[in-house]
Amino acid sequence: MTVATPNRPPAAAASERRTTTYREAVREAIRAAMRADERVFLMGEDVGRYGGCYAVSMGLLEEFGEERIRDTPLSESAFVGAGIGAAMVGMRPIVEIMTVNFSLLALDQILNTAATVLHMSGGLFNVPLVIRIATGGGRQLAAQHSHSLEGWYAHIPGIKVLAPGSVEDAGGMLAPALADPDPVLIFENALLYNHDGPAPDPEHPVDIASAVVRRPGSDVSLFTYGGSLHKTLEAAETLEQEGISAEVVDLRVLRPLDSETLLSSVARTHRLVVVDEGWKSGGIAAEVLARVVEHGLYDLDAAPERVCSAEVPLPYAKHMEEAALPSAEKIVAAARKVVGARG
Amino acid sequence: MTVATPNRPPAAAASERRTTTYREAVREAIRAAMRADERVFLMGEDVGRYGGCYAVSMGLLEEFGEERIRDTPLSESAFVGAGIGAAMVGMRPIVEIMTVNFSLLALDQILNTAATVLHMSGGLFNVPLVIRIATGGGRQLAAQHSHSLEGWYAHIPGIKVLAPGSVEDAGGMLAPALADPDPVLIFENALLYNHDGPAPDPEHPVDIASAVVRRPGSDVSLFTYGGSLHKTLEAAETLEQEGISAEVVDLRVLRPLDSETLLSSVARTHRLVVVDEGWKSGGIAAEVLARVVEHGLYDLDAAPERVCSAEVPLPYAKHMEEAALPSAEKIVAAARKVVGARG
Amino acid sequence: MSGLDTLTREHAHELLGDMLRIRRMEEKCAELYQATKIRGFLHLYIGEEAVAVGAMRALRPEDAVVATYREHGHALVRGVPAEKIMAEMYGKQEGCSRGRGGSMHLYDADTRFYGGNAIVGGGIPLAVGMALADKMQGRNRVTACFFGDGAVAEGEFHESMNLAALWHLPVLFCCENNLYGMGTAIERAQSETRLALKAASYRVPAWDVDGMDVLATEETTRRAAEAVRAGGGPHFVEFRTYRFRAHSMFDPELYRSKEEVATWKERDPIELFRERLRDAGLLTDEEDQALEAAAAEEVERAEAFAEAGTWEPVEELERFVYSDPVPAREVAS
Amino acid sequence: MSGLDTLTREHAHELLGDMLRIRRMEEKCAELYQATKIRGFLHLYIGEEAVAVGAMRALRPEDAVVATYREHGHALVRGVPAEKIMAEMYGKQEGCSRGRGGSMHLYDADTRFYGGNAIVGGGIPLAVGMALADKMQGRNRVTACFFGDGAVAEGEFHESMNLAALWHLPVLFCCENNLYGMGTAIERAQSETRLALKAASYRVPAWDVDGMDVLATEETTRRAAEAVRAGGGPHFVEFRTYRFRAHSMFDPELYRSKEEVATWKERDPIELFRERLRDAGLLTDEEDQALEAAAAEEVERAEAFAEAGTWEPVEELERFVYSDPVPAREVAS
Ligand SMILES: Cc1ncc(C[n+]2csc(CCOP(=O)(O)OP(=O)(O)O)c2C)c(N)n1
Ligand SMILES: Cc1ncc(C[n+]2csc(CCOP(=O)(O)OP(=O)(O)O)c2C)c(N)n1
Ligand SMILES: [Mg+2]
Ligand SMILES: [Mg+2]
Repeated sequence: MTVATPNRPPAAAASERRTTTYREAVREAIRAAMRADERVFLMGEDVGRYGGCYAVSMGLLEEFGEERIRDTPLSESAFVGAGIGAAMVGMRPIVEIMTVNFSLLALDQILNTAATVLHMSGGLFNVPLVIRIATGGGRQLAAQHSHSLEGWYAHIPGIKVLAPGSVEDAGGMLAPALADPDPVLIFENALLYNHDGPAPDPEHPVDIASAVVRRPGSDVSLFTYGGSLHKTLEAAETLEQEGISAEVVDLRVLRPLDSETLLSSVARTHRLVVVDEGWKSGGIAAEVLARVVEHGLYDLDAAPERVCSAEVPLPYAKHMEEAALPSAEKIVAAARKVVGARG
Repeated sequence: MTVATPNRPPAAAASERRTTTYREAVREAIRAAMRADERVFLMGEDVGRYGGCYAVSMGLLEEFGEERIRDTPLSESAFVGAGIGAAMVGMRPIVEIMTVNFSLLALDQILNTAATVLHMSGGLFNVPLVIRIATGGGRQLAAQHSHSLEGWYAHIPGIKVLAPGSVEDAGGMLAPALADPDPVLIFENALLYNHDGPAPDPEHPVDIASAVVRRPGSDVSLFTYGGSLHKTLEAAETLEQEGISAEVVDLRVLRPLDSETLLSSVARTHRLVVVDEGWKSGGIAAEVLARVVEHGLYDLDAAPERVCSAEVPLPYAKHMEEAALPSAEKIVAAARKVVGARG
Repeated sequence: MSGLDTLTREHAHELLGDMLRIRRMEEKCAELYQATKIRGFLHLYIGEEAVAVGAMRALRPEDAVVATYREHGHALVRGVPAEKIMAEMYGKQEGCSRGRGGSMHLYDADTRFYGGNAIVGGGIPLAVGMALADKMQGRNRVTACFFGDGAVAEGEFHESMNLAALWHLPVLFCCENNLYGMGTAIERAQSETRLALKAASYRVPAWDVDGMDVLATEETTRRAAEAVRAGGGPHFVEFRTYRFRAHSMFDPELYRSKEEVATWKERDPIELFRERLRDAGLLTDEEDQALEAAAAEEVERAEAFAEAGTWEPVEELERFVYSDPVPAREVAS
Repeated sequence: MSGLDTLTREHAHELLGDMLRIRRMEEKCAELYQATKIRGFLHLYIGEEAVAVGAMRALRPEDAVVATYREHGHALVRGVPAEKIMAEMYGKQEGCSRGRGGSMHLYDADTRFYGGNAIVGGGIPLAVGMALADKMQGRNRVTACFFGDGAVAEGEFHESMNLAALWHLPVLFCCENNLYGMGTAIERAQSETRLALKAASYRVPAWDVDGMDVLATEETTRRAAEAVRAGGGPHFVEFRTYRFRAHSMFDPELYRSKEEVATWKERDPIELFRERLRDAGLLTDEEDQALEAAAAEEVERAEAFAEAGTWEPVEELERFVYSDPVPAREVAS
């Protein structure tokens, strides 16, 4: 069985690298990008004096000053639009939107302009913009601060959508995103900021085109990304003990979706569970199932399952929110089901 | 073979009813609703003096006056939000958004408030609001006036999404939408406004819960809605001549999706093509395929196909726009492919 | 400062008492947050009590209130029972939002309290719509909408001011200017910091008032509300106030100096008013203690009620995504 | 009306000539629309020519222009070749946007013409961002942003004015007030119709000018642009003008009277200027005819070019959704 990996020289074994947190990794990546290229600047609500709502940019104001670590008023549409305009004339802005729910205020600029202007202008003007957005639930922030819309954003042509689930990707995806000539949205699951893991390896920038197999397995494929990656790996451990070998694939890039890696995993395991913190109907998990049935129907030995968030505005009460979100238990149950199903 | 139909007394046969246009049907439905209930009013850009961007509300200002046929400034977020507020305290607003691309400016109000407040308030405050939105391409209006985001909106819990494809539904869906205690979005494909067909039958309001079989068939199921319905029926005719019996199912209600009718059609035909004017990745067609593979995998005798719009901002040039949109030819080709595929 | 001349003893005690009720309840909330009984984001109103207390007295039961995520005080003095507020923060189903909203999403039908809106500026269009409904149905009611200085930068503020003024709607815009939006000082968020000038650009009459003086906030809001009620269209009141605590429980407060905070605390609305009442002979030690005791007792009751509360069954998770077959309760129209 | 004293013959002829170029080109567009050579939405600028003609002269080649869907005139006088504009409206790949944008989405890199934006208000934040980039990179350039009176109601106008003023950015806000947003008169869209007062509420210096007087529009825009260029931060100019034709080709014009239109046509910017030049002896019949002939000739060339143009191969449909492997061209930074 071969493990699909991004085709690039293997990074230094994780073990050899120092560990850091997801938050630190993002901060270091911003710092490195700003030191390397004076066209790069960070703009958003409270990224400066406050240090960032999730403390990601803490300390950067002191190093780079308020021109390049730019606090904005509460004007999502205008400062995202300003990021687009600045990118069109040669800057490399990193715009931070504090929480994915607030990004809806800027969606007109993102879809009608950022994603559109290159094609609509016949190729004249590209938009080398990076937008970082905190996403995800599990912090009891209730229905206006907790959603996972990254899979929904992946519907939009003209943008790329990244969802780093590991510390390495959190730090390693920023440089290639800034090098990309087109708009790239990076969704950081806020629950991950305190996670630690091997730091990104500057020698081997993460590729932002492919999904990656996080754990090889032979009985069932578990596809996931972002905030659900660790729950899924945990589920795979449990399944291991039950004698079920689960392959965990981290989508990482939600647009464009790396169908090849996904289909080849299903071709090996013949069974599939997709785990996604977004709402089920019309989410990224639906697109994954659609591609599998279109291109890999005969590889499937059982009906696939989706483990997504309940289709509700996320409630505040802890037990209710937990009931609404994917969990290792739910993933294990779904995997058992597809493995048990008739082959 | 039984034809799934909404379980209600059969409407008077279409033949017995006068014909009217899609535009007229919507206008008459608004008129009837406003006569029947003084809490109903229409609000949006140029719905009054101008007569509506697509002439839908032409003449209503004269009958109902400017309080109830309310022209608004260009303030999508505020007038949609105002519709929500008015609905929360007893009115029954019909808010018109001129074109789906502009609705993005109001998406914060739609998702973070309209779709959320009932659940978030523990059931205290519902939002009996109807939002009408013109959608769709095919008019050479280019990349900021032509998209089909209705399937994308169907991702949002807390709202209902209707997409009338027939004159009967265009007129017949408004009354039940207004009677619904929760937010209902009605997407009217602007290319259909001039279509004519049998007028709605007041005696038999359209149900807004189920899909409907528009044309029974046995060899392949063609699922579609809205602006693609007629192209799909046309394709079915062509297929008929080739000896392929196609069943055309009109989704009509994109949220909640009527899985039962869809699955039972696939269980009869064992082959499926989904036609949707939205972008393919992550659109409503993906959700349909996902449900079929989850619940009807063993009913499928061939890999299903999606006929959607190319994943591009719609271009102005006629030939380019046509190349980007679904067409009867493309539907026929896809149907041939799935019927020809190994069983 | 507004004068005491016409102030009755009873009225004075109610104002002081209400400020104390908010202060004590929120001090308890902070405590319960440390004890992890309350989770999520918690935004305290401490220091700003004179705004809600004065403003709410100018409103009538039939009026509507739309507030932000920093709304404990507004809910409490508007009449939402402390028990239901505290239970909500615990996430118990006896809470005013069934435990689904938490601190940022308090709702109550009896007092026409429409949240608890956590999208900055997001509640403003709602208020416009409620006022529009009242106008269309010929009801003489005021919709009071509270929002912060930070919200003034959002497009929805601008669009809503214009709509309300254009349509001459009975909206009372209550801008709580505490000089910061999270960590961003108003000078760094607004090119024109005299917010009343914004209102003028929509032809909306504007007032500003010392938000630390409860008599001033009450008097100004009453005049503005009466002007609205009398058919004067929307009015705008800027309350100049200050947040004594961090923005939320996660805020290291790097953006303002201890000195600045200390200076403002010298204008603590509760202490200021207390002193004035004493000097004017309108408050004895016994009366003061009685008010403190009542506030403490209410907080205790609320905490006990929340502790005794129950968890909503998870089977109810999907309930109210859509209305129950019998439509969910609506406020009488 | 601004005086003719300093006006040179050459300058005068250029102004009149440019207005005629727009007028004749758009008359041809209307004709070609009827002939179905041009499709989609077509918004004519006829009646408003003095605005773009005067304003563009105040700009320099290194400046940037952001316009709306009613931008044929702006593109033409900014220097986008008539051929490329007409080919674009035909949907031919020789068009300035390859035939993908059509009338509403004219783009051109050589003249730094950034659209052709058809989301009302949507171009304003872009202009702010371009000006921000210039400021951060120490380039002394002006970004001129054109938008209508209707756009002033959009939240993005408000947010952008505040950002530009707060950050002291070199943006020239050019509001083309033609008294209507589609079918809605400004009195029915704005509670305060003196738009300059809006600018004041952001501390943005504002000017208003008779948009039918090309000397006035040029002079005012030049002063404003120089103030911006001199480091004065954003400035706002309201051009008072009027649209002689329907909003688009689908507009029955139920919302305004023939008389109103007729009255305004008496202030036709072209006829007004022509008369003044004749009276001042700055324009002879021959010169006038020569200008007309040049305009006619340019339109003819443009039409012939468009007719001779070719269709982009459909295989290119998905090209430029993302940049080609070699990044798409960028304007020099
Ligand atoms: C649209 C939106 N953007 C950003 C946030 C994050 N946020 C929450 S409160 C806040 C500051 C708001 O300041 P202000 O309006 O002055 O109210 P205050 O907190 O001072 O009472 C911010 C930026 C949000 N909740 N909504
Ligand atoms: C956000 C948005 N809302 C609505 C429309 C539809 N629309 C196109 S032009 C227009 C009127 C704009 O008026 P104004 O800004 O005054 O420009 P004018 O057409 O008068 O030049 C409207 C409502 C749009 N294109 N974008
Ligand atoms: Mg504040
Ligand atoms: Mg106008």
